[in-house]
Amino acid sequence: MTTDTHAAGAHDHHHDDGHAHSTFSGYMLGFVLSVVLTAIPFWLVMSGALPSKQITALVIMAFAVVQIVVHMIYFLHMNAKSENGWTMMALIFTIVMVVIGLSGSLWVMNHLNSNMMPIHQMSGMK
Amino acid sequence: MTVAVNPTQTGEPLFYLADEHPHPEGYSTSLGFWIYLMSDCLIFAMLFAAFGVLGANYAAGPAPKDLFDLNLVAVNTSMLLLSSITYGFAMLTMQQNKIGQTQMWLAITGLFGAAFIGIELTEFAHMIHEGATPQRSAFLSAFFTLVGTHGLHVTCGLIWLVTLMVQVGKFGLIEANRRRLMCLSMFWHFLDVVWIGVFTFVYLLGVLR
Amino acid sequence: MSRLKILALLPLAVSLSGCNYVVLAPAGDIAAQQRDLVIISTVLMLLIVVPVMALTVLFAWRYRQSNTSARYEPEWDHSTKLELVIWSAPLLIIVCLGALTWMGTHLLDPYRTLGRIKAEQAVDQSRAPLEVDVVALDWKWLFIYPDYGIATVNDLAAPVDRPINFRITASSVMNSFYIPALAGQIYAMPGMETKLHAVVNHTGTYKGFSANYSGAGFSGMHFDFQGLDDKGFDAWIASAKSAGGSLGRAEYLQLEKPSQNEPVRRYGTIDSDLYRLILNMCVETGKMCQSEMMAIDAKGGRGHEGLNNTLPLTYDKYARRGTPLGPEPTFVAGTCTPDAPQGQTTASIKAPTDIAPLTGAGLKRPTFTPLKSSSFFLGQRPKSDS
Amino acid sequence: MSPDLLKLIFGRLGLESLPLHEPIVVGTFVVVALGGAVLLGGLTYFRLWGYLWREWFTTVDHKRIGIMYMILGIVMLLRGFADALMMRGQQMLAFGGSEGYLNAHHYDQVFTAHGVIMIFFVAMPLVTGLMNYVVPLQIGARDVSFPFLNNFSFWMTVGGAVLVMASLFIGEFARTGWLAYPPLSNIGYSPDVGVDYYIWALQVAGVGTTLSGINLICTIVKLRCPGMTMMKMPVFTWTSLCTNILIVASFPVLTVVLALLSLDRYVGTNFFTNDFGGSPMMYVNLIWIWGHPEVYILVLPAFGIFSEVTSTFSGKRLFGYTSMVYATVVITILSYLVWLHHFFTMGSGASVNSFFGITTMIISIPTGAKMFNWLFTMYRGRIRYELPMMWTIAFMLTFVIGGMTGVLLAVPPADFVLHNSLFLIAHFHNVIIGGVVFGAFAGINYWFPKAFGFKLDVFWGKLSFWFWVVGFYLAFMPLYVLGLMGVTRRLRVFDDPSLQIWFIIAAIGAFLVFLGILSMLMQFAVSLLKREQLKDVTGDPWDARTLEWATSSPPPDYNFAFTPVVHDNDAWWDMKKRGYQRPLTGFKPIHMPSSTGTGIILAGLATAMGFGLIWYIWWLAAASFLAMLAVGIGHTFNYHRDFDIPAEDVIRTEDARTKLLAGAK
Repeated sequence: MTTDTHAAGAHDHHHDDGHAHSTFSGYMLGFVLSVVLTAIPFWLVMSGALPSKQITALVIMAFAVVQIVVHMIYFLHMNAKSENGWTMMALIFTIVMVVIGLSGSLWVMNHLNSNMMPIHQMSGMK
Repeated sequence: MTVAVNPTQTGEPLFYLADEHPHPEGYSTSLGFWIYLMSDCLIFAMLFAAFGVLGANYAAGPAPKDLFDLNLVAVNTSMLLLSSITYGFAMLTMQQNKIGQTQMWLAITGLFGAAFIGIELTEFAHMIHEGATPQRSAFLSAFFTLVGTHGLHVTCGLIWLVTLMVQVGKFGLIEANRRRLMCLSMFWHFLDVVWIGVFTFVYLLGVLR
Repeated sequence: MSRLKILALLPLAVSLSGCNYVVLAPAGDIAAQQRDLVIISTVLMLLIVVPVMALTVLFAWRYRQSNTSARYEPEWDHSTKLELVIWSAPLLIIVCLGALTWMGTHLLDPYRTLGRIKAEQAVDQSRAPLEVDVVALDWKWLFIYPDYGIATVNDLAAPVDRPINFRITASSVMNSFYIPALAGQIYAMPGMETKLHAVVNHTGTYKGFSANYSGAGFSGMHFDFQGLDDKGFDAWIASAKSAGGSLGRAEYLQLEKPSQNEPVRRYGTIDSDLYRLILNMCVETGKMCQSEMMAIDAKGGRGHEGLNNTLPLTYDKYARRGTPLGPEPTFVAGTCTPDAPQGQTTASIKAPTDIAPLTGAGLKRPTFTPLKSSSFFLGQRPKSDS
Repeated sequence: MSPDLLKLIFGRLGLESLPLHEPIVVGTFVVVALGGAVLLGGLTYFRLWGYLWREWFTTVDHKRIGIMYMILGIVMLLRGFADALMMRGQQMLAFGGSEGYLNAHHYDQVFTAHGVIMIFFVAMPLVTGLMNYVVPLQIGARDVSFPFLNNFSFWMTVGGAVLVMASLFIGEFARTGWLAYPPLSNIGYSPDVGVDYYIWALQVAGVGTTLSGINLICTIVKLRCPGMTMMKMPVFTWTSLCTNILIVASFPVLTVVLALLSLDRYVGTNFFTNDFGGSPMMYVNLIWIWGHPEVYILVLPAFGIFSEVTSTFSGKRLFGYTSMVYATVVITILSYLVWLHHFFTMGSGASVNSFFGITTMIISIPTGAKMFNWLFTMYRGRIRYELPMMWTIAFMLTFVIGGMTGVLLAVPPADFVLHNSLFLIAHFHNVIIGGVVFGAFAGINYWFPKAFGFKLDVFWGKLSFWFWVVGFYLAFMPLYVLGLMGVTRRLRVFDDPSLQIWFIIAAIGAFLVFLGILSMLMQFAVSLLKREQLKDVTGDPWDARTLEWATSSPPPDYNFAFTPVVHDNDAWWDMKKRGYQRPLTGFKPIHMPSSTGTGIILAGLATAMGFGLIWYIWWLAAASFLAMLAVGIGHTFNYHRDFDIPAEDVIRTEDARTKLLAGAK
């Protein structure tokens, strides 16, 4: 049966921990990228270079996402192959959970607050 | 590895391994530690959610723009980034089996980490001294808890780092210690990733608001 | 659909006799529609539940070990056709139920103003709905009739076929306002206002209570809700008016204190601003109103000036006993100007001298900047009309 | 001693903290103290302490830890059920002006403790225990991935249970309901130690649960025997995998929400206060993000057990294995998208409510598919009505009712009239007893011969079964009726005398369940006495299908002398069918983890720290924390955590089994 070969093969992967290929250049590239990706948002906010706060907010959030990806790849050495893809799977699952938890909470709480907070009764505020 | 077939059963399907090697020590560790990090990630996600919901409730008190000093945060962030790259160097020298250099880079990482904690504590102390305590408003409660939890993780990382340095000094770069250094590396870089979220969503967007 | 309803009601009708299944036989149109949804959903699900239960019994019996005449196919474990059926049958039911849920949830949203009084009778627009403000206290209910200037404790009445608009809040912990005969329940929470739109179609006396556990006196936290005809309601109002008691801020603060199994009480005159103050947690003199705090927050807080100004904000945090760690509550005594007696927060409660929104013990308001929607990403408080 | 010094030493703990004014509690204490003294005396007299410590408390063997989890679950079931009987008694009596026999202070603790204990310290240990025992055997592994962690997790769960039990006699438990909604659970409205007991019991146990979840995921992912691909895993292993994923993804949320609540209580932060911008609704939102997956954490393993049992006792392959697996995975993901259905009535708008209502209904599709799969597994089978199968049939009939009322409650307008009513109580007992408890009992009866080498007594088992099933229906069907009469939960006294008859029926039902529990204990005792008659030497008493039945009963420390190789998802069935011959020679030394006392010491310190924090005994909390840190770090200096079982020992064990098997034939 084909499983016999699988039986032998299953044990061959256990040294593939995804950390074998960290290199000096990889760390340096990651470091330089993350310095740049950190510096720009700080500069944007501190100098107020962009005309609108909304645009600044969106830009720095985009930078944060990119920087997280950079850290994942260059420092945490994420790839689809380590542990037969289980680390990637766990990460994707966690991201889904985080998105559900964060956006769900914000949505639900925003709904509850807008339905119930007595803010609409403000009067006489100058 | 070779799979020996039970001699009396040649031709029959194989039902057990007559000659097996046990899983190497720490066979599941890196996956297990990664899953732990994922659960920790959810802890932070919920603290972010709390900050997201409560972060604008200043209770007629100070707002982020009144409290945060972005220069300090930038210095702090650079401490953490530098500690990341030095930890990376520690891992590289570890791969080359250089105990002395590994220990040195670990020590430097620890110093940057301690500097990070020191700056953060200064910031907290300053805010509390001003009266901006966690008890002052829901925003401040969420802020201190989120940033404080991150700081607590870094502190744990520092304790772990010192322990590991002692262990490496005592037992050398044996397989078990390499595995532990690798786990701490994941932990340390994971805290970096969380800090990206913290400085973006708490500090920068807070000041921007 | 109506035939389904009748079918479902048949067995129920038998058991109905003798007992008061108020959820299945309510007196209000909203509750009646909710009842219909309960029944229709049940029938829809029975379409699949009954066959499953019947098949379970049938298979369990037929394929018992001793019945050697039944077919035995130990290797049979797959059938695409059957798989299709077992996934699609529940799916179909859920599609129907989902559509029903979507419509029902929107139609029966407690925030939605009534469109009809009962089946085939629209709301009479010329007749203003009855406004009732509900406050859940420890452990009793306060009802305020702002249009009539009366208030009652543990006693609620409404004329039949006139829409009722409830505004609901609470003084300390979460409760749930529920009159099963009238309409569904909704939570009552301090500092927040929920709404419930309802109408009662039949005269009678019905039970109302808190449906969410709220502490020691929870069991006694119930009241009678009377559906009255117009004449009866007028008489009820008149009798409340003549009750003579008056409910102002000082009386409220007395009433608010925890007590159990309270008798019915009526107040002929009320402080017309009382409900707003209760909702905003600023009945006590010297407290900052929630709405004002939120307006300040929406404009970016009050900065360092507001740092130590915490006593006007303190509501329940140090209510009975402080936390073991953490600072004592503070406030800036020095900024209380002589003409702002609100600063004397520790003084015994007097009748208020000024019921305008309190400005936080004399501090000046923050300068006004128009609210920008730039902070949409972090759960900013929604819409402000200032 | 000066009061200040007393306060420094004992925090807020004083003589007045002991509930001496509650005759019921004092009576219980006397009984428990006597029982405890007899037990401890017996252990000392028979010199069992050393044995217990060496062989059980410090063990890292997943089988023994699994058994200890089961014992913990059953012991706590007795406590939780005593609470249930008290509630039923109170509600049966408190009519027509009678106050019953429990005052509000006591009654409110009773229902809170009942909920907390039943979920965290009965259902969770039973489920975790079964997973711990069975999963490594089913996948042909020698132990779990992190054996020491497994021991530590178990003792943390015990630590939580100890704190809950301590609250019975020292101080009091929470009076807030089992989810402790603020503001009621905040310091202002619950200034006593009750909520602190609640928080620390759950935090300590929660750490254990999370770690055990990580451990089992790794075990399933990494330690499957050769040939066992994901789609060849037994269904129970699949449901265990999904359950543990749910645990790892949801318990952190509970940890956070309880931590925030404790910050509110201890240092006066403003997460869930009414004032200073706090939001109690956020607590409700967060705790249900954990709370709903928790329901599936409990019920998924039960689904797995039913799958194994149905297929074994029908003598047939499981119908629709693939769709069963997909259904499980879909339930896992969807269970995160439904949490709001627990608070439809809190006041969110129609769009939010209908979204969460519909996602909830969607979950019933895969659940329904599973039901059909069991049904068609029975179809054209040869069903043997042993005890596990009886529980399974009872489950199938009971669970569909619970599922139906559950979907009904997912319709928001229906929930508006039924939420918090006794209908809701009936619904979730319908699914938790009908699903989780029946599943655990099916599992216990099914795997008991594997764990101990003899079957459980059938007479007492059937008696227990019928008492439970009849008792369950009598106890909870009246609650559906009462819910439709608009009777709400957690009430202590009633006015309307026409309701009393229903509460009397429910109390009779609860009493029958009590007899069911007693019969179950009798079943264990009788089986122990008759163990020679009930003995099974084959290791496969049910003619079962999965790998755990391939080894002896009870399995040797190393589970399998040779790691099995799998070709089919009914691996053992396949081996039997194709003439597998048990290897008799060629044994080698086997590498195994060694026992350690670190787990129980760490958990003991964590419990002491919890106790110190509950009573504001700061020195105790700080000292235990530092000791924990020291012990934990010290443990990492131990690099030699395993040993080899010598080949001679393996040969001796296996030869003994060969003789037994020869004797059986």
